[in-house]
Amino acid sequence: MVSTVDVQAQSQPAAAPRPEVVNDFVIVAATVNGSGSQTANATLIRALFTMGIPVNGKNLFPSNISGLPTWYTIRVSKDGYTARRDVSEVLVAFNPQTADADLAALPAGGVCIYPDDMKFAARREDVVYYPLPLKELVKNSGADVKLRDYIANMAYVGALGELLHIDFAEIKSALAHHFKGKAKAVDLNFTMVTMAAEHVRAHLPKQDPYRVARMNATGGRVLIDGNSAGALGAVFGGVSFGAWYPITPSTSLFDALGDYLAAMRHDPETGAATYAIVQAEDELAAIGMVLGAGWAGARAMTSTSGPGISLMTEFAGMGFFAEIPGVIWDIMRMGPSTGLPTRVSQGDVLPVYYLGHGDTRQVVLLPGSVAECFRFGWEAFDLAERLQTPVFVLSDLDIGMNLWMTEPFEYPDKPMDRGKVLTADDVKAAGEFARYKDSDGDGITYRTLPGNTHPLSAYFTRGTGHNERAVYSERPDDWSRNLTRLFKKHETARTLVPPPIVDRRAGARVGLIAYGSADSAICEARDQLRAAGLETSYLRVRALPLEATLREFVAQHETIYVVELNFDGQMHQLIQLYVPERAATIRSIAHCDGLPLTARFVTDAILGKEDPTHGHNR
Amino acid sequence: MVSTVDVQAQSQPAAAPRPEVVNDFVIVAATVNGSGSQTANATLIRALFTMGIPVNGKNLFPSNISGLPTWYTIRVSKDGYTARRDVSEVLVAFNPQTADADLAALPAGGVCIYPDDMKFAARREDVVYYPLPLKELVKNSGADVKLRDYIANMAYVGALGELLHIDFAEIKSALAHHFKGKAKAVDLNFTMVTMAAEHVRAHLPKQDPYRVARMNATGGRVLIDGNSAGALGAVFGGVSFGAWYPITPSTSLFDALGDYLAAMRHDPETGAATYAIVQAEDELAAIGMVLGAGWAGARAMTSTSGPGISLMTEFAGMGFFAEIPGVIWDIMRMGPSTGLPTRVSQGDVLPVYYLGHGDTRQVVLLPGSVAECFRFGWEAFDLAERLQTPVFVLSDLDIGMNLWMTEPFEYPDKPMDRGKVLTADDVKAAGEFARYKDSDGDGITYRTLPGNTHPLSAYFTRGTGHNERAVYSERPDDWSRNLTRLFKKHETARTLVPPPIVDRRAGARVGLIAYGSADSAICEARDQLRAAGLETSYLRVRALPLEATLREFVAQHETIYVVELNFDGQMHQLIQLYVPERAATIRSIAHCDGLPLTARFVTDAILGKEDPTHGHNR
Amino acid sequence: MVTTANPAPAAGSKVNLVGLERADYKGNPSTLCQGCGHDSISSQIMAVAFELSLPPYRVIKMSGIGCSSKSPAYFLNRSHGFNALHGRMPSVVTGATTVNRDLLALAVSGDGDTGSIGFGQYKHLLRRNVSMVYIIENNGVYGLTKGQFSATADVGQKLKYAGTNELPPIDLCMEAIIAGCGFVARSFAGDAKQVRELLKAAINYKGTAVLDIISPCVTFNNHEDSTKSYSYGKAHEERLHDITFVPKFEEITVDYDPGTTITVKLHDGPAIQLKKLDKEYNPTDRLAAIQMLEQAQAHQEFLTGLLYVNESRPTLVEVQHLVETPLVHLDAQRLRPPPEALAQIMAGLA
Amino acid sequence: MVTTANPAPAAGSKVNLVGLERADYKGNPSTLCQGCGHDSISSQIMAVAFELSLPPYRVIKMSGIGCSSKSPAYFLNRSHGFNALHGRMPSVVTGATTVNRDLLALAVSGDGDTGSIGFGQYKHLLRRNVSMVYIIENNGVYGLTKGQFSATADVGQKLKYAGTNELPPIDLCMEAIIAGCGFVARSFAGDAKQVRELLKAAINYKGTAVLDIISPCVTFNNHEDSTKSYSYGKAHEERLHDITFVPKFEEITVDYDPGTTITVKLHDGPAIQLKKLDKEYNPTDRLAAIQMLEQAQAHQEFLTGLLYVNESRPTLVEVQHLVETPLVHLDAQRLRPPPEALAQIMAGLA
Ligand SMILES: Cc1ncc(C[n+]2csc(CCOP(=O)(O)OP(=O)(O)O)c2C)c(N)n1
Ligand SMILES: Cc1ncc(C[n+]2csc(CCOP(=O)(O)OP(=O)(O)O)c2C)c(N)n1
Ligand code: SF4
Ligand code: SF4
Ligand SMILES: [Mg+2]
Ligand SMILES: [Mg+2]
Repeated sequence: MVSTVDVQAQSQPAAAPRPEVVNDFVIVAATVNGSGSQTANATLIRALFTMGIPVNGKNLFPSNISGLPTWYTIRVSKDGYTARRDVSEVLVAFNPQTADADLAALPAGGVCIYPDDMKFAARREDVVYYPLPLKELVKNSGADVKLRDYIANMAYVGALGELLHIDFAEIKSALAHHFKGKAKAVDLNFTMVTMAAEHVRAHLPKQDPYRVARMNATGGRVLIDGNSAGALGAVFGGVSFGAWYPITPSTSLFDALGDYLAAMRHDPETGAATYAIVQAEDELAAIGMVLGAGWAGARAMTSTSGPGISLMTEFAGMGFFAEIPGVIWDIMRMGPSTGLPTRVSQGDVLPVYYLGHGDTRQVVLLPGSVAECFRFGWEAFDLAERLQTPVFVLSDLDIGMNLWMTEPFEYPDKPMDRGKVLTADDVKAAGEFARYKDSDGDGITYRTLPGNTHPLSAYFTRGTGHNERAVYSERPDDWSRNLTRLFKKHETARTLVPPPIVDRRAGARVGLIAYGSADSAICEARDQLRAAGLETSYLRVRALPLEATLREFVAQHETIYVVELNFDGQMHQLIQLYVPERAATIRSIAHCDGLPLTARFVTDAILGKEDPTHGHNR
Repeated sequence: MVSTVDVQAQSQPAAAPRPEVVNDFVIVAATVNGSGSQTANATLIRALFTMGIPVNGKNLFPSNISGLPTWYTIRVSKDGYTARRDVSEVLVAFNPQTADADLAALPAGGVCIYPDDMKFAARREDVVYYPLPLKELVKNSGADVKLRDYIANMAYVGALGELLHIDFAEIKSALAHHFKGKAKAVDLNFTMVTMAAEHVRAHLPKQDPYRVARMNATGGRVLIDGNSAGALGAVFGGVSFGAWYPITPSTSLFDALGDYLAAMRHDPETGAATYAIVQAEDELAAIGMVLGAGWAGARAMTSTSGPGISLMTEFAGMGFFAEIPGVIWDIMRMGPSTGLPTRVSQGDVLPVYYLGHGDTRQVVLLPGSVAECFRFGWEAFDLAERLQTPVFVLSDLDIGMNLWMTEPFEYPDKPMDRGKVLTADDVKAAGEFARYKDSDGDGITYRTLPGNTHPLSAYFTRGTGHNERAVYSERPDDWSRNLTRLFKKHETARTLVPPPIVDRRAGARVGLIAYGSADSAICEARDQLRAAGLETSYLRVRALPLEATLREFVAQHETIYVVELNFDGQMHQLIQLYVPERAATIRSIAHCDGLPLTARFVTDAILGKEDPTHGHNR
Repeated sequence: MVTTANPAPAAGSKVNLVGLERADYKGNPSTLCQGCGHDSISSQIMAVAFELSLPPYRVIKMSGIGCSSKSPAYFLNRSHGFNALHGRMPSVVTGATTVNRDLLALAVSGDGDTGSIGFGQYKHLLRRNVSMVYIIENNGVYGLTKGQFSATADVGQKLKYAGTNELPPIDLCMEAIIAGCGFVARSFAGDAKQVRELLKAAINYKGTAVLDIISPCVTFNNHEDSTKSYSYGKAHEERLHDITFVPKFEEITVDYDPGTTITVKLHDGPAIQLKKLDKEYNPTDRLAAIQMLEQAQAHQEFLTGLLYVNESRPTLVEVQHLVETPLVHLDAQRLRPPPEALAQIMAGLA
Repeated sequence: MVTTANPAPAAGSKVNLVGLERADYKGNPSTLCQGCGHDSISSQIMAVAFELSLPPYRVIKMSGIGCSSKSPAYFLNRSHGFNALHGRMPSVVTGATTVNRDLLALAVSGDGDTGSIGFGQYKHLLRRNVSMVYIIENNGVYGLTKGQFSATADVGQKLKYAGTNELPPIDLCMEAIIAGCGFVARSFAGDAKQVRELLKAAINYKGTAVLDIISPCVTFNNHEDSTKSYSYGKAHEERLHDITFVPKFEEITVDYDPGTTITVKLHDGPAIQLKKLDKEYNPTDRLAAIQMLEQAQAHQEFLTGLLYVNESRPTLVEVQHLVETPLVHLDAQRLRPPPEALAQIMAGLA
């Protein structure tokens, strides 16, 4: 398993006779990348989901198209926990390359399902084995030779279904859902499922305690990944223009965007498109196109990841300074540099906030769930046009590419805010126009769009120094007046961005601060800490610049921990700067190995510093 | 004058009869860009300099080739102050476009030298006027018609020489120095100088108190600009490869580099070059070439300014992560975005320190004088190769493009440090090679160069995750081990970069922290503060990462002011993060209008907060 | 420095079809060097805009960074302008014209802006056939940064350090043709008549129209100077004056007939050969155009006129099958799908 | 995942002039898809390096980012390698080979790496004539990011959203010739013999040698799939399996004679036409080469062989008049001028 180290630290000896473990364990499917196990895993997740059992899947895949090891973990949790867990009790060992390490990673009493022709270097005695006659099953499946490698994956679906008591009717409808009801495909796949299940029933009596049982915990919810949610949000935000350059893990956002727009944004009569998507030659061009479209008055967006963000630096600074709206998604992957393209991190928070040379400050949104990806998907446009500045939405690979349960998304609760745009009539009424004049005292000035017919509405947009009339100026007073106004605008932004979500617990001495995909692990960790006698409050940051709620929260707690997935504790640094009087006492808990955060890591880190029994720090 | 506002705030009424003002005033020459006043100004500076009088010139020029207003200030200071001063007592009003504003900017009792055919909107009565019959003088100069606009500038040299008692022999030798002794050029120019001087002597009796007198304060010193000094330093640092893309104000560094190398780095026998300079197609290519050359084992550098730095972001991150030496000069100009290309700022400090997505930390040098530009010019290579990482040298337009007095540069006091490089024999002796193995515990590992004949010496350089053997790895433990080592290397860097310069004053309650071109204004401000009864200590930061001396200095002072030329107080933020226990009490004094810092601004800012009479803050 | 955003129309001058006078197409006073070819081009742009009765509000003035890229501030003050980043104007225009297909993009770039840092964007813009007029004010140098050679400098010119320039010049017209551009023309800044004719044709072309206009840099073409400006310690043998001195020149003007060749002496001494395509030349034959350019290059002469035309290629907005209404004019109802649409998608995910 | 950095040479294979066996030119096990054209090319690189008796330490393996750019890890483990940034390999090679002229740069890039994000660097590298072998493993798609079309995709192929690709493909050979490249060849990954011949010629060429090798992507060439992979909500009519499933293929191999044309059926059904230049073809005529390429494009066929050769152009290090000794081998004395030199300059400034 990917994180050998911590895992072994956690396995406990098996206690016999063993009580049943119902709806509370993790399945890990270790396969070869490209073998096509996605259908198998999606089917299992959906079947469990429709049985009403809280479930979450995480794809730990390599930066490779075919051949390297890949792991998929499925967490079944009656308590509704969705964070990664270090220990996986049920192993599907379908990858010879990693079989030994995967077996070693099992906790005592764990389950190992594997092809009967696979050899393990060292056989563990404290593990329950279920060998499957894979070759034979595949042969008998009647699947086209070309498809055999693929169909083999359905065998573990069948075996798990039988062993864990997954409802086969649900498995079948999951397949139907996956293949959009195509009977031929459903049958081919389901045949293999049943064959495997029958073999298990006939020859492999159950010896392990793990099973599932129907619940009522997922009613009305849906399953979706964050990138699709973000794309959907953008569509309901009225996006008209998208420019992008492919990069993992952001590609699927634009794939989804294209599909959603194709479905919803064509003229009913002519069939012509009311949107445009351009695959740019690189990220520099992508953001250039977005700013050009935003300047012209359209809701425009791009999506990328770390390397693309670096390439966008110069344009990001220009967008900030020339005050042009645009939305840039950064689906964070592990950096620096090319880093680990298929692993998660929250490493771009600080660099993106300061993106650009000179004194640049960007507006950043930090979705903590797929639902927020949807909401920020449309809200980002309102903010970008209201503030006339690029808005960065920092999601990550875990939220973006994995399947999450969520309440159905809510339709936007307010009309689109197109910001301060003057029509020809407005200019006529005003009798004058000064692009960078702060008439309202909020630092946000009025703009006109190209095509405005009023002779006074034209102005010149530039990245060089300018006065209130957008005329080139090198005057020291013009320059500092403009920077001071931009600073004021940033202060206004503090009041407009989504405020943090706070769960204040009476008497809690310790406050946790986190953001983005760390949320699920934090929620679980707080329960663990409570169980250990430590009550905590929790503030989830949802945007930069930071604002008053956070300062208040810090003031209300003796000890503050900022938990995040990067090396330098980037948010921790930004909070130190925002609340300098607590800079020395706010603590950083940073996790940075490419894997999603686990509750155990957070809990141990905090308990390592806190002694619940006495009311103070160790 | 460029900063109308502050200036008027400062002019005092003239008091008659007026005592002489000797060697302590500022001359400002207001001309039209492209009219060729550089020779005139350089001549004046050198003449004053060779008279032994401390002098400094600042060119406040527009981003334009010809036609826009430009100002050149020459500060004459018996006390050796070189910082900009808001008030200029002696005006050369040679630009009709700005004549009125320039006149208005004069303090009462100021001097105005102007072409007699120029009309002022409002004539001030509290100013001394010296009209010059420019057209006539030019006609009589016998200069080629094509050169008349140019030669006119020599008239103000002559007039100032006569009025301020500048030694004409020194003016003549200054011209000789400027034209490398070319008699024809010297004569043409000097003729105009004398004609103007004679006219003044004959028709314009002296009515103002300003004059100069020989001193002995510049003996043994030299005059040079920071970009030439940095280039010279690089040459004595053994630079072999330079790649660049033109950008103001960094261009003159590579121009100088090319000329110095041409003079000093050709093979005596063959005349072939022992260096290469490539004008790249853009900054992305320039830094790519530098990293390629550094990887191959050469001392390679580039030079740019803000916009180029932004474009280098992705490569900067790769250089940090793949651990490749290289030197990048950033001659800072005013940003964000294209900003004010010909105006100074210190706005890239924070973005460059964090340059790159993911958790990137760069090594940054901050020269505070032309002498340090020279020293860091060679030392940067030692650091880059020792630390195997890009080293950024952040100078600015004021240091880089203006003429400064300095002690002659000292020849490098240590041999070149080529860092941890293994030869074929070394590898043979070791019997193995692991590129990223931390054998010495300082986070710095050993590298081999392409061309190394030992079969085990080859390795693969990449921006993706790798283990100690430089083999691609996505293992969480490999990743975090590597990032942890890179962090350790950054800690080692703290101990290797040039430490701050500290002037600790006994009993000083207030400590000032500054860097780069702010130094000259700080030194003068400290004298003003002392005169006002406030003794201060001073620490000048010379590099990032910050280190222990600074923490100590902060601890030793009740109040700390960080003074810098940017909007957000970027160094202030970095110091808050480095000394969190003082984050709330360290104060920021930031100046950001494109003009060099003045002592008056610093003094007023501090006296506004400090009350010297009582021992505490207001 | 620029001081007024909209000078009043000069009285008495006659009015065009949209009721505007010549003065209505003016820009701010130029801050370029006296005699700079770029200013000659700006004059022709103003003249053509007036003569074609272009409604200023339909025009957007786009540029990168450079002396040439500054010039949009010096014409058509009643049109919106965007002075983008160095080399990145093409991407900005792509975004702007895609979301508002009614706009006429008049873009001005330089040889450095287009041929060096912006070369990738230039070629990809051409590949997409974005609707716009792409004017390159080509002087073979980086003017604004004081006279370094650009990638279009001729072989044989002196390079700052490597001695004589042995690098082949990039021919931006050839590059355009290869990239599939359907309107490729070359002219000389001083040939007012030809510049105007080609500008009018370009404005009436639906896709990307490239106009590579040789536009001498009066200040830095003098290589002896430019290669030495700012330089340290070199002997300036004959110079009697200041290296920052910019002498004033008159703009060069030429007028010659199709099919003929003339030699133009530039301010700084060197001369260039201009050969005007004759009336019989058929610009629709791509291979022939390439051939002509290859030969002209061999003879070190600049071929002027409309080199290649191809009306058939669809533009980017056509390829994207966009609605006729500019996307920026779509109302909220057409931008944000109804609640039912969301409900339906949610149902599919349940 | 790669696990060993230096596999032991396989015993028994014969030895070349530098005393090395074939195994000494091996790389790490490939992690590309089974049947990927890129692996075929790697095999030929190893074979040629052995046959030419290249000392591995003289070779540097350079690349950008992509499946193709990964391949340097799969050959010549005894040579230093540099897997640079996406599209930026050319600049890195320029720096490395300029400071060490003894190195032989074998660079591998992809059509996306070179034709999209790296296009500007590609063209400027060619203009400088940097000494190197520049191999483009051209598959018309972005393999590593799962099958988007690249700028070399043919007209008529389907584009993800805009329907059929109406954008003209960039012909990287034509672009090379126009940019002044003196060695331009095209081949097909499956044509082992031709790839080896051209590789040998390229290695012996002193300037930039461009080798554009059609290298089918077995996984994403199937446009029906690639345009839909990851896509949401589309009906995958006929698909019975998982979209992430990558079937295994055998590598395609071909062998045909000069002057002849063959049709190669790719794994996914579509076929491409290969036309091998015949023996009489004279590759020294630039215009003729351009003409041939224009025609081939018109006929939708790929011309293979050595398209253009020009030995006369000086390389970058020649233009720079560098000393014979590689700059990285200069000793401290030759790098740092003596104290007198500094003293003299200081005197001049006093
Ligand atoms: C990213 C970036 N790099 C460098 C510069 C500096 N710069 C400004 S204009 C210019 C060259 C302009 O040359 P060209 O496009 O030919 O215009 P010209 O001045 O010759 O008309 C350069 C290098 C910049 N503004 N931005
Ligand atoms: C700056 C940047 N943008 C995007 C990516 C994502 N990316 C990796 S490889 C690739 C395309 C590779 O295509 P190609 O060069 O044709 O190589 P192939 O995989 O087809 O062999 C992209 C877009 C990246 N690594 N860096
Ligand atoms: S420097 Fe050259 S290009 Fe720039 S304005 Fe002057 S003449 Fe024109
Ligand atoms: S995805 Fe295509 S290019 Fe990449 S390895 Fe697989 S077959 Fe080759
Ligand atoms: Mg130019
Ligand atoms: Mg490809």
